[in-house]
Amino acid sequence: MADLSVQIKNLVFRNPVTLASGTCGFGEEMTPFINPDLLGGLFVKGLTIRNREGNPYPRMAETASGMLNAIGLQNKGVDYFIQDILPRIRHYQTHIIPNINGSTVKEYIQVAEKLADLDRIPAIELNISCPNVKAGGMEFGITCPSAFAVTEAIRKVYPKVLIVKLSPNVTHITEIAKAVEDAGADAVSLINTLLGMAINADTRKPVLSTVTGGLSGPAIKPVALRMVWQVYRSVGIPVIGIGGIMNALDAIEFMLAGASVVQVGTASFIDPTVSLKVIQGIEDYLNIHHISRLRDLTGGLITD
Amino acid sequence: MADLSVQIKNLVFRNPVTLASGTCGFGEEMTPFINPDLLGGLFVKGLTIRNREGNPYPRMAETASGMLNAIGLQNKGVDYFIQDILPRIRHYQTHIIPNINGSTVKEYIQVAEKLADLDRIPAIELNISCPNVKAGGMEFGITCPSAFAVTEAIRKVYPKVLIVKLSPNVTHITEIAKAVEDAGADAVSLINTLLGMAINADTRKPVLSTVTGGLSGPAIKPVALRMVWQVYRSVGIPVIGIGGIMNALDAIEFMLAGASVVQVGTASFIDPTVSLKVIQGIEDYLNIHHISRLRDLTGGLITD
Amino acid sequence: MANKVVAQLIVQEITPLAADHFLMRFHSDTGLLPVDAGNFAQLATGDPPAVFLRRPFSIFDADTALSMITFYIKVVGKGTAQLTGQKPGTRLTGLYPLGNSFTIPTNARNALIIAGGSGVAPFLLLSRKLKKQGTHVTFLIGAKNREELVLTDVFQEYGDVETSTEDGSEGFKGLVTEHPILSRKGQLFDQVYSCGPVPMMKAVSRWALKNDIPCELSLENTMACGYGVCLSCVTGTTEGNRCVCTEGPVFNHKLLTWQT
Amino acid sequence: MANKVVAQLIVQEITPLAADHFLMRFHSDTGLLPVDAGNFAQLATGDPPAVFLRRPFSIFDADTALSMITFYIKVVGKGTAQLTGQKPGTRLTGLYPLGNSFTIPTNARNALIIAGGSGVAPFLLLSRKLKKQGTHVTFLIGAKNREELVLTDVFQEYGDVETSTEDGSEGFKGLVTEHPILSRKGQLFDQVYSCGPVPMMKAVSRWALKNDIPCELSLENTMACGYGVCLSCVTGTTEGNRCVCTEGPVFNHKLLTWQT
Ligand SMILES: Cc1cc2nc3c(=O)[nH]c(=O)nc-3n(C[C@H](O)[C@H](O)[C@H](O)COP(=O)(O)OP(=O)(O)OC[C@H]3O[C@@H](n4cnc5c(N)ncnc54)[C@H](O)[C@@H]3O)c2cc1C
Ligand SMILES: Cc1cc2nc3c(=O)[nH]c(=O)nc-3n(C[C@H](O)[C@H](O)[C@H](O)COP(=O)(O)OP(=O)(O)OC[C@H]3O[C@@H](n4cnc5c(N)ncnc54)[C@H](O)[C@@H]3O)c2cc1C
Ligand SMILES: Cc1cc2nc3c(=O)[nH]c(=O)nc-3n(C[C@H](O)[C@H](O)[C@H](O)COP(=O)(O)O)c2cc1C
Ligand SMILES: Cc1cc2nc3c(=O)[nH]c(=O)nc-3n(C[C@H](O)[C@H](O)[C@H](O)COP(=O)(O)O)c2cc1C
Ligand code: FES
Ligand code: FES
Repeated sequence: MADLSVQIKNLVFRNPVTLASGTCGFGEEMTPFINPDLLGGLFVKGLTIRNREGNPYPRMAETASGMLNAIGLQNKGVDYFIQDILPRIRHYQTHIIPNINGSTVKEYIQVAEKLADLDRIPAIELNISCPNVKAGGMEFGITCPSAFAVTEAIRKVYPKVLIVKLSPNVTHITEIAKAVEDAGADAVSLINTLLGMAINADTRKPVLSTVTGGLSGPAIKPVALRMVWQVYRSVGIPVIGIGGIMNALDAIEFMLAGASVVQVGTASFIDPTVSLKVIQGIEDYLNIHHISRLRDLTGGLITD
Repeated sequence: MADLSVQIKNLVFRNPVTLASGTCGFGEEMTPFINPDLLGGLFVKGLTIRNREGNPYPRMAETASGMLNAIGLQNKGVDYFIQDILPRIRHYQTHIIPNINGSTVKEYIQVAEKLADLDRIPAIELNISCPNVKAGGMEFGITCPSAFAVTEAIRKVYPKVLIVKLSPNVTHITEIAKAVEDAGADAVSLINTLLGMAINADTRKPVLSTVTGGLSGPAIKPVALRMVWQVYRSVGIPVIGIGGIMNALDAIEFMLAGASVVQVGTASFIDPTVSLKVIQGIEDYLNIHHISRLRDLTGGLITD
Repeated sequence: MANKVVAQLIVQEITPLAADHFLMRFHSDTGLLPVDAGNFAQLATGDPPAVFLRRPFSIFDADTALSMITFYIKVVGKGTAQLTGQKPGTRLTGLYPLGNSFTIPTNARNALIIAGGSGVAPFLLLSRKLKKQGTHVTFLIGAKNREELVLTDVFQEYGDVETSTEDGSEGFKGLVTEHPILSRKGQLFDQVYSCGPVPMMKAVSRWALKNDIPCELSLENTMACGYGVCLSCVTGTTEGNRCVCTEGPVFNHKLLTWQT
Repeated sequence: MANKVVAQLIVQEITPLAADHFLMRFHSDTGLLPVDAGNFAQLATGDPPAVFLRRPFSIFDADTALSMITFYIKVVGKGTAQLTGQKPGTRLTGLYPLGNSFTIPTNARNALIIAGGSGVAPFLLLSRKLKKQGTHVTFLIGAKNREELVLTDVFQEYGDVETSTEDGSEGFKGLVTEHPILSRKGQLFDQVYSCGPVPMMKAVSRWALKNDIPCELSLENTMACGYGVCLSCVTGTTEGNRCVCTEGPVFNHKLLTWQT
């Protein structure tokens, strides 16, 4: 049987298929449908230092082959996660990776510090790309100095695997990636959502309460693939590929473009079991193509 | 009957529905299907100073609700357009607006100068956003100084209506828009294609000969709407909305977001008569909503 | 957590009730999970679907023994148009059973169910339960006109049916919430349930508050996932934002802050 | 320019020829435009389509009097799978007639048609014309195996049919371009036509060059529009890039630089 394991720094994933933050809750919501132990990892819902109610309803707009969301990081705060949620999910035989957020560098640090010593948390994903919050969020991720600064600050307080999640809403994604690499990130994950908007022509109003929101789903896959490929060739750290993955071939494409690990996001809304199908499909692909180790595919795009 | 006319500077369009550059040839290719006289205008295929063969095949990749192209501005040069094509299309009772391109500011100037005195050409669209050429193209459109410089240079030699077409592949679209407004543009058109990529998992090769290409179609509409809305609120000149318009409601959405004129692009590939349906649908919308002048809709998004 | 599945559902019969109103019965060849009154399903509208996301519909009727499940669907857009245009034999997938269910006080003697538009959908399963435990049910069903006043015959088997139409073509002329039954017999009801347009449910809630009658509302917020992971579907409650898909769709009206 | 339309086509009959090979006949209730041998259509594969763009298919047969048009379709992906899965009665749209057509030298006495895989599609209309003017036609049809060697009976009505299969299950064993007919009778043909995989057509072109026989190839480049506006479908020619959808799909082989 083909070897599906992949590695980021010292962290081994049994397979490269993980669930994207904000699209799998804390894993519990998935258990009526799938066994989370079969996944490479769970990037759980974005956490902040304090409880956040998120943005007012409506927060979602369907688009062609995609959707906009403006959740605004609704969560009960990192302490609630540690005290109430983690005990319920800590037995999952998969990596639980929190996605951390803040409106100031200080808030990011506070969240990271609280997660640093937890034995079941081997890594964090630093989200500097949320387009749906007024303060912080994407602002950190769209200039090199701010991306560098927040990554460096977290690096100082967080010794385990540090993944930085990049915003696609920038002119030069590779420069941001290099900045966070220089600041000590162990990996980059991309892409977060593209900033978009939906209008109801009949009411003449924006569909979202926040007017703009983040676009996800297959619509953005071509942009995501391009950015993964560009970043893979510009940095020395592993890349986690995200954006519109709906099936195994999509995941393979991201790996060929340079991803070591992939995250399945919006696809789970339509089929909560899709991540397991992606794993199975990757296995089938490897068998058909006589590839014994999946990780050999990473960056294997043939260009001449 | 509702008044569908819209205006950019001194140029009156009988209706706001035009065809996007690179998606309607020189209008002639459309005539087996539609009467171009019924359109608001024709943005004809991108011109350069000399003949260009464009990029090697394959130049197109289908994606979810969209497509990537890497045509690379194939055209026979501006002189051929003036001598061979224009005489054949000059009788169309609609505005013929060439889309001009160059690898250097000098080339842009040369093309603009040749078009400046032609009586049937009331405007040009300065394309500083083509992602599919090695030199020039998008490079001009992704920084404020270069966008300013090329626009200013053309403004000096081109007295008629000057429309500048913006690239969406930037962090701050409003800053680029303001730069070209400051440099003397009479209008901005947006968006050109998003830079993307497609991979064939079976062959492990990029689908496009150029690896990356420009994403168009309904997939990009949310991003386009957002940018039109942002730019409309930042500049004083009219905005031309482009990106994934497939039907009349899409066009109305762009107008609510701030567009005075819209361009239909990729949709024509699937239905070459779609632009006429958009015009009819806009008329129906105005009647249903008891709006007598279409131009009153521009920027009419209700936010509170 | 309770089991939920991505079920294969085979279209068995589509019964038009009025223009744009349909009952759609599906059969499952792998068996049905038990469902509760108030539960809903997230259906794919076709293969390929005309819309990106699934569409939520209350479970109108279900027979686990016969592996049949029925939805009442009103066509309002692309997804419902595609779904109701399917042919018998077509296989679609559906996530179910989703959401919570109505509470049924065992001591309730007189229940009032107020439904507007497609809001009747969740109430067949509920009234069957109510009838079984001996609660008397009064239905107050409102619609635009006589044509759109559907399924009243079905509900008649479970209690008294009062109707209203906006154009007066049947029953009381006016909004369902202005129906005289509400002023005449208000004090007789000891439980109210409602589903329909938000303004209607707000009026029902005010009426129930005033008359101090326990009231449950079934909300229809737009949804992406339907099982609690995307947080799209929230409604404001006195305890903060709550997901309509997992903590609802049924809410005690006192909990809602009606931000939507 | 010649008229082209977005036609309403009603699926009339789908005839399976082999696994994944179908003849698909459509009827038009608004009349058909005249079509020429070599023309193609851009078909929607369903409503809603499973793929974003239309799909190009050669016109296999057409009867303007009866308003019928037939395509030969091989399933290779999502679009062809959806299209061939449609039911009779389904309405689809198609842009047609698109592209140029084969030239038919009036003095041609012996024509050779070499087709591989789904490359037989454009040749029924052509051979009908050739037969009519008295040109003798030899068909050389290659496929993977006997199963996939379809429609040979249809072509037999218009000339001699020679076959080859890669696995030798019928006719000559090997590639179609290695068929002995090409070495035996090369000098007898005064016109060659070919359609099929690019490597096959390259070999045909080399053979025709060597034997100095006029040769036309029908290309199948991927297309977005199909009517000349997108410039996706170009092939390199001695006169620069040319659109396969308007200046082709049929090209004199000497014009091609075979960059694709
Ligand atoms: C828990 C739940 C149970 C439901 N049960 C039923 C049922 O049993 N029968 C039934 O017919 N419908 C029911 N609905 C509503 C149904 O889901 C929508 O009508 C359907 O999703 C519309 O899909 P569409 O593609 O046809 O319309 P779209 O094209 O998506 O929308 C058409 C129009 O309706 C509006 N719209 C769509 N969905 C909603 C919504 N949820 N709230 C407010 N406006 C909306 C849109 O803004 C648009 O203007 C239920 C909804 C929920 C959340
Ligand atoms: C002018 C013309 C005439 C044609 N006539 C016929 C015909 O009569 N009968 C017939 O069966 N087919 C014909 N084809 C080919 C047919 O258009 C494709 O097989 C079809 O578009 C595939 O669609 P799909 O969605 O099923 O496959 P996709 O899912 O789009 O593709 C499946 C696989 O096939 C490859 N592929 C798809 N299209 C092409 C192509 N054009 N060239 C090379 N590789 C491709 C893809 O890269 C992919 O690997 C013709 C093509 C052209 C351009
Ligand atoms: C409803 C929703 C909520 C999301 N919440 C978060 C979040 O809390 N933190 C984060 O980093 N990304 C969040 N994302 C972004 C996803 O993790 C992912 O980057 C994006 O959706 C693109 O992947 P996809 O196309 O596969 O969904 C969210 C996305 C969606 C759709
Ligand atoms: C095949 C193709 C060729 C294009 N060529 C040009 C071009 O020459 N000049 C230009 O400014 N834009 C060009 N564009 C971009 C379109 O004009 C338009 O900005 C873009 O496609 C988005 O609109 P749409 O989604 O409606 O297609 C091209 C787009 C396509 C799909
Ligand atoms: S619809 Fe996703 S959480 Fe309710
Ligand atoms: S397919 Fe568009 S030009 Fe040929």
